[in-house]
Amino acid sequence: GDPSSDVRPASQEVELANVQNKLFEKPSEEAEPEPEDEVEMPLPDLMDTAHYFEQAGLGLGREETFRIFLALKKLVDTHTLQSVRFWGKILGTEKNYIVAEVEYREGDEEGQEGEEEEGEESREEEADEAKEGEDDNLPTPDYKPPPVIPKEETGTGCNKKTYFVCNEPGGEWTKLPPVTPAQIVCARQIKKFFTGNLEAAVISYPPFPGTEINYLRAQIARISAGTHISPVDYYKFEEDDEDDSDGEGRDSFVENVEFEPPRVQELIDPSLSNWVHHVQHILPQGRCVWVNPTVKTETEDFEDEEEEEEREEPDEPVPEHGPPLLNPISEDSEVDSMPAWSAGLTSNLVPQYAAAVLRSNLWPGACVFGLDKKFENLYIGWGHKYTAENYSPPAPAATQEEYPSGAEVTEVPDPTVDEERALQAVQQEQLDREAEEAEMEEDDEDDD
Amino acid sequence: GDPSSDVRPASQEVELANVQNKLFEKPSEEAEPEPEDEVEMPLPDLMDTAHYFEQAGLGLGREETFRIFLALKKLVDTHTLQSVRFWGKILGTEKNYIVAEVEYREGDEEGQEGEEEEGEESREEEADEAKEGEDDNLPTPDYKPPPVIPKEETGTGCNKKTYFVCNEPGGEWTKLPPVTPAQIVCARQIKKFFTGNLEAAVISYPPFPGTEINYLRAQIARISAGTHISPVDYYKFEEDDEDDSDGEGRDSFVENVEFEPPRVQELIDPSLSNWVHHVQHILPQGRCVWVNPTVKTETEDFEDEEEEEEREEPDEPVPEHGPPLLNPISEDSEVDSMPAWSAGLTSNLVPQYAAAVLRSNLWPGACVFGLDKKFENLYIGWGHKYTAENYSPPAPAATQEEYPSGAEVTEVPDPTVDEERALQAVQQEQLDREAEEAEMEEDDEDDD
Amino acid sequence: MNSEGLTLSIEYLASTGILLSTEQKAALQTSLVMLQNAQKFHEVHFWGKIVGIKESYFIASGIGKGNELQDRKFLYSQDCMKWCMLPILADSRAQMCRSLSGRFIGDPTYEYEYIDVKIVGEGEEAEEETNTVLVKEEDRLAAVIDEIDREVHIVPRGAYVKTATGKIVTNRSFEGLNNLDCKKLCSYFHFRNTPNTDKINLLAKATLDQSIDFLEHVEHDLPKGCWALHPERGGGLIILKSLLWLGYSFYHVPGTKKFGSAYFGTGEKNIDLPFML
Amino acid sequence: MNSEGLTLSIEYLASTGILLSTEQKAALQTSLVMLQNAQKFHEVHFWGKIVGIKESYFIASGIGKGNELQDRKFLYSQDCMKWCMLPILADSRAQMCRSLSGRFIGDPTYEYEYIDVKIVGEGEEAEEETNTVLVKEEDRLAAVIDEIDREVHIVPRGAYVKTATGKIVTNRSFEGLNNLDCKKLCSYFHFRNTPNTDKINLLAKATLDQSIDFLEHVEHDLPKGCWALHPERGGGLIILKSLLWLGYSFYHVPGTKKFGSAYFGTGEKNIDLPFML
Repeated sequence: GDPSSDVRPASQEVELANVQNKLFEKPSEEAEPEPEDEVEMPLPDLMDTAHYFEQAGLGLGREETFRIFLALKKLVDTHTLQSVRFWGKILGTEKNYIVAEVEYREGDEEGQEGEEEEGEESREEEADEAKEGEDDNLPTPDYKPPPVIPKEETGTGCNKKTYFVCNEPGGEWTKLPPVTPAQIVCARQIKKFFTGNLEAAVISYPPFPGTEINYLRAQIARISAGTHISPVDYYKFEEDDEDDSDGEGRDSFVENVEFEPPRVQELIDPSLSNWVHHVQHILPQGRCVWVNPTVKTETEDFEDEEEEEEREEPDEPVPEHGPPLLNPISEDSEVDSMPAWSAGLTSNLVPQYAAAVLRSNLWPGACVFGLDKKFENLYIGWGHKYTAENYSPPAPAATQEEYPSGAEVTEVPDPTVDEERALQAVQQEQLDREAEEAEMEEDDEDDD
Repeated sequence: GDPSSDVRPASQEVELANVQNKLFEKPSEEAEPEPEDEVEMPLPDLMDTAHYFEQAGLGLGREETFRIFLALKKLVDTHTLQSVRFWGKILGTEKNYIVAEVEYREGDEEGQEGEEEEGEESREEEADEAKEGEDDNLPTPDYKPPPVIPKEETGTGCNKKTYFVCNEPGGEWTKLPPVTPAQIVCARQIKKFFTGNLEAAVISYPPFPGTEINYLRAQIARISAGTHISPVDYYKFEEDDEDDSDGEGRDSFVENVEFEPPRVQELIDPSLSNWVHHVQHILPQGRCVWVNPTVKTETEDFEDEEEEEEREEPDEPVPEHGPPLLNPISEDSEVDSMPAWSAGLTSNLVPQYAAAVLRSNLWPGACVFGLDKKFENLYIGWGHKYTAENYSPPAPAATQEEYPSGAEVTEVPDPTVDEERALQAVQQEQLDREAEEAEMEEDDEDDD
Repeated sequence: MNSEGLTLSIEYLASTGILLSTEQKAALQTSLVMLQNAQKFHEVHFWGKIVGIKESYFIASGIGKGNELQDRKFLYSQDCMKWCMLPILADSRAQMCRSLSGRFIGDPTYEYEYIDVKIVGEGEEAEEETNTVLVKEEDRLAAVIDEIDREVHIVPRGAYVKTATGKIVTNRSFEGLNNLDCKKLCSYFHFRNTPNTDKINLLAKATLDQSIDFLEHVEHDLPKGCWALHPERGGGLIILKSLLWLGYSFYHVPGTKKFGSAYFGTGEKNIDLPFML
Repeated sequence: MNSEGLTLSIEYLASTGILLSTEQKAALQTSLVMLQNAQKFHEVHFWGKIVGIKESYFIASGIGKGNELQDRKFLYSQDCMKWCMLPILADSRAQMCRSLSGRFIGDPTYEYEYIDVKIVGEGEEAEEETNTVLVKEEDRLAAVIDEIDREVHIVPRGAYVKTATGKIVTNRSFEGLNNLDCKKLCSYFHFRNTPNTDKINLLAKATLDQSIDFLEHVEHDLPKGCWALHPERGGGLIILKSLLWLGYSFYHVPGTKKFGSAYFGTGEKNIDLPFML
């Protein structure tokens, strides 16, 4: 029949082209004068870094990279950003996520606060329900939900950077909400594929506190903390922090202007002591900086406070510690008796111009290249940590005790007839003795 | 039938693969320790420059570029070179030429001298033949071949750099012989396709002194002189040449360590005053530095000298002058009322990271990119200069005069009978008078 | 060169210096899909690029539902995104455009001055009357592209067939040229609408396949030697370059359906060709 | 993925992170031609890459003149230049290799310790006898590649046909899947030698084409959802990713003959799959 009936382009394809069309709009001439102040250029030269990754056989295709480049440019044009970076791509079962990592200019956090409370509210609701139960004369459950660990402020810890995602370059960028410690703790216990739909439910055990958007944000935080590395001395702590002798407390650093790039041979040295983590380690608690969960933050009601503090004094938790910022990756723990990183050169044939490339064995898909003063981190993968063993979901928690155990509620075997009689005999004896004593007392009284 | 009978790979394809196979041989581990002295690395980062050219839509494919990169590496490994550069590719009708431009380390010119004399010898033979002719009693032709302009020494002028060519990356590199002024002068008058075979005859009018290998070398010299440009101030004259106040005499320069790269906007400024030629202009004579052709060089026989000098004194030639080295390209003459260069950016959409690109309109196929401290020249084309008008070969020279014009050889019309009679009458008269006079003399004698 | 896979197949021509930048490829990938949809083309082909002094023109051709040879329209773009249809010129106008020389400027509205010389009167009274006509660069572009396409656009033998109804369609069973044929000029046909079998002698005619040999092959193109045939990659890829229109390159991978061509040049005919061989 | 055009067609998979560097492409372009010639293969395909801790293995498959499905040999290379044939393992040995876990090292001579547990005796006298067997990484590689190929290597419906003589050959008239079929899992077939039509109910069987549907389609693969089908470029390109063998990706351009697949991964099966969906 008519050959054009089932011929591409399908309408979907045209739709996408129409979306991506906007990426190719030329910067209007009026907006041009800006490039004069080239000092502040938040847009990175993505094509240049992609060139290095490509030499290592990593990355996406050039056309896709270029589209992402244009999409990042759009992000820069529409937000007041201090910096922006192509974080990577997380593959999903239905769609993939393109992830951009940004930092806002100071004081420009655009509605950052609006979304914050959601997670905690749902928790408080649960608590309310529990209180309602008290009105009935049912036994009061002794279960106290573990104290909510407050999430880290935007700009610090796990929420130091903000992330935007989209499914296709050219599509709308969605800002990911800040991550809560509970989400990170739970994300560590589950292993789920991403679907590509931010609103999708995460059906898992233990139940994940949030939807895929939160799970995605939690995994991004974990991957960043585990795999974002830079050549040693590229960053340094700020001078005025120097007095704080143990590095652990320090959470900010600046670019070292005197940075002497290590030779490529040093960068791939198997000791890997020339690379350091520049993202803070996430503690088991799900935060980078440990908080004592028993000390309530000011936002909570004061009434409850005294009561609770009293009750919890006995089990004061031990503060958690992790490796400090700018810790060399040589101290990363082994993965299934393999080194945490595999290092190599981008070229065997012309080592003169090869760059150093490291691939994470802990987070397959994470990699970094380094050459002279350039380096960049990239993640392309499914968003899961490597495990040597099968994943097995955590066992359900032990069944909760409904009543405090005690004599009143403890069932005992019925007494036998002999026992009852013996008891009666003892009781009778006692009664008799008491009667005697009472008589004697009466006598005494009479004496006074 | 059997489907494999006419299936690739053809034996030719395998042959080529076998040749190129050698390119991919890994550097042996023993030869490795050298990279320590990384200061002297004659091999350029071809993949990096190709990356910039590609952004401008120029260059060859990446795999081919990579093979050329490996082929250059082989050249570096087998010769003691100071520097090597991918000059470009000249397309031919049967095969193409890959051209590498090298400079030897000082004192390492490997049999450079062996090939030099060839061109001149053939000329001298011609001269000998002419001399042989003198032995016969034939009229001596007055034709004196124009004095042979001596070619420039290796390392200076048109022969400053040495060139190697091959047809396929991985094939044997052939060193091109130095170019003679006569070849350049003739190459300017002809327009022939290259065949890809270095030994092919160049059938042209005026006859080209040499084979395709010489024609190729002459065109390379012309293209280099016309199109090799660099950002202003990238190179500077050596300090100790400073006293030589007019730049013209200076023929060497060094990299300017204090080079402040111009902004990309400046590099594409239509005035083009931020780019300079760093290869000497070739004078009409076919040399970069003019020599007086009448002053014989020392190598020639002393006997002839006096004689010739005498003869040529009257037409002492006027020295030729051309633009000096490091002359801005803004002074290049127009091409068919078009500017000599077209300038642009490699990207319209993301001008932040675009490089400046200039394409020559005089030598289509020649281009250069510049970004920060990087720049590179490249030629990919047929090796011909742009001409607005049809090519028309020069008219044949005026027929040579065999004898000096004079009364003896000038034909005059036969005298008519009247004229003969008149002459006879005159002659008779004269004879009579002479006879009379003789008689009178006799008389006088008798008198003495 | 078909727009699907364009960004890949154009790499076959890279050895002749035909290259698109990543930006151009990405833009073409998007805009050609939109173009095909908007103009209801059956297929869209990328045709090439005319390099101007200031800007360049990218050229695409759209094929309608009819005859692949006839139902074609040319479009140009300067940013690889917005496409404009090229005008279809009257013969006299095209003739005028073809006689313009020099480089393209890169501005479709630029006007060339064409000096039209007419001979008025007859015999000894004939006088030359000159009047200046302004020709837009867009028109010149249309004329030149038409001329290039007619003179050098080639396809391998067998890639297209003429059906019984006279329609010219892609040959689905085309499996590529074999190792021997691919090195012969007579295996490549002009893709133009002027079947002219008169040139061929009777003996040769006897072996022709009417459904395949309905196009002219390039072997007898004049001047002799106006095509340069290179087996690249040792024969794994055949490249043909036109010496008449420098910048036109054609590729074919023998034994496969893969072939295509593009023109990347200044849009000037190499009129010096006879001197250059 | 056929070696001719490999360096281009692999770009279709780039969106899933499957990429070769220019150096690797240039080397493969040269070495696969030599391999095909030296081993007298009818065709050579690039199969993928197993990423090891120290080095990686590049895998190619060579197809002989016979049945495309059966006459295949696998080869590996660590530098993209020198190729070694992978051993063909006995079933017991392959079984042993498959039970090894953890990452590949990247050294074909590395020896894994396999602890073989045999039950000796019968009934209550049964005892476990353990003995350690050394397994070379080369053997493990062969076993894993065979397993991956058997479990996830797919082709579009109609790309291959079974001739009357039972030979399986490329379908020359395959024109690609259309816009609707390409989005259905049942249009993709396992390219393996275990035709098993028993699973299919009688009603479905009635519509099958014996010459085309001789392979199993992937729709009923377990666990359900073990294939992720993405229409990329808005449907202009279909990508299928296996969730069982993470790193296996397949592409098909609907309406064209273009399809192919490659595996770029660690060579470990995703045994956690049921928990992850």
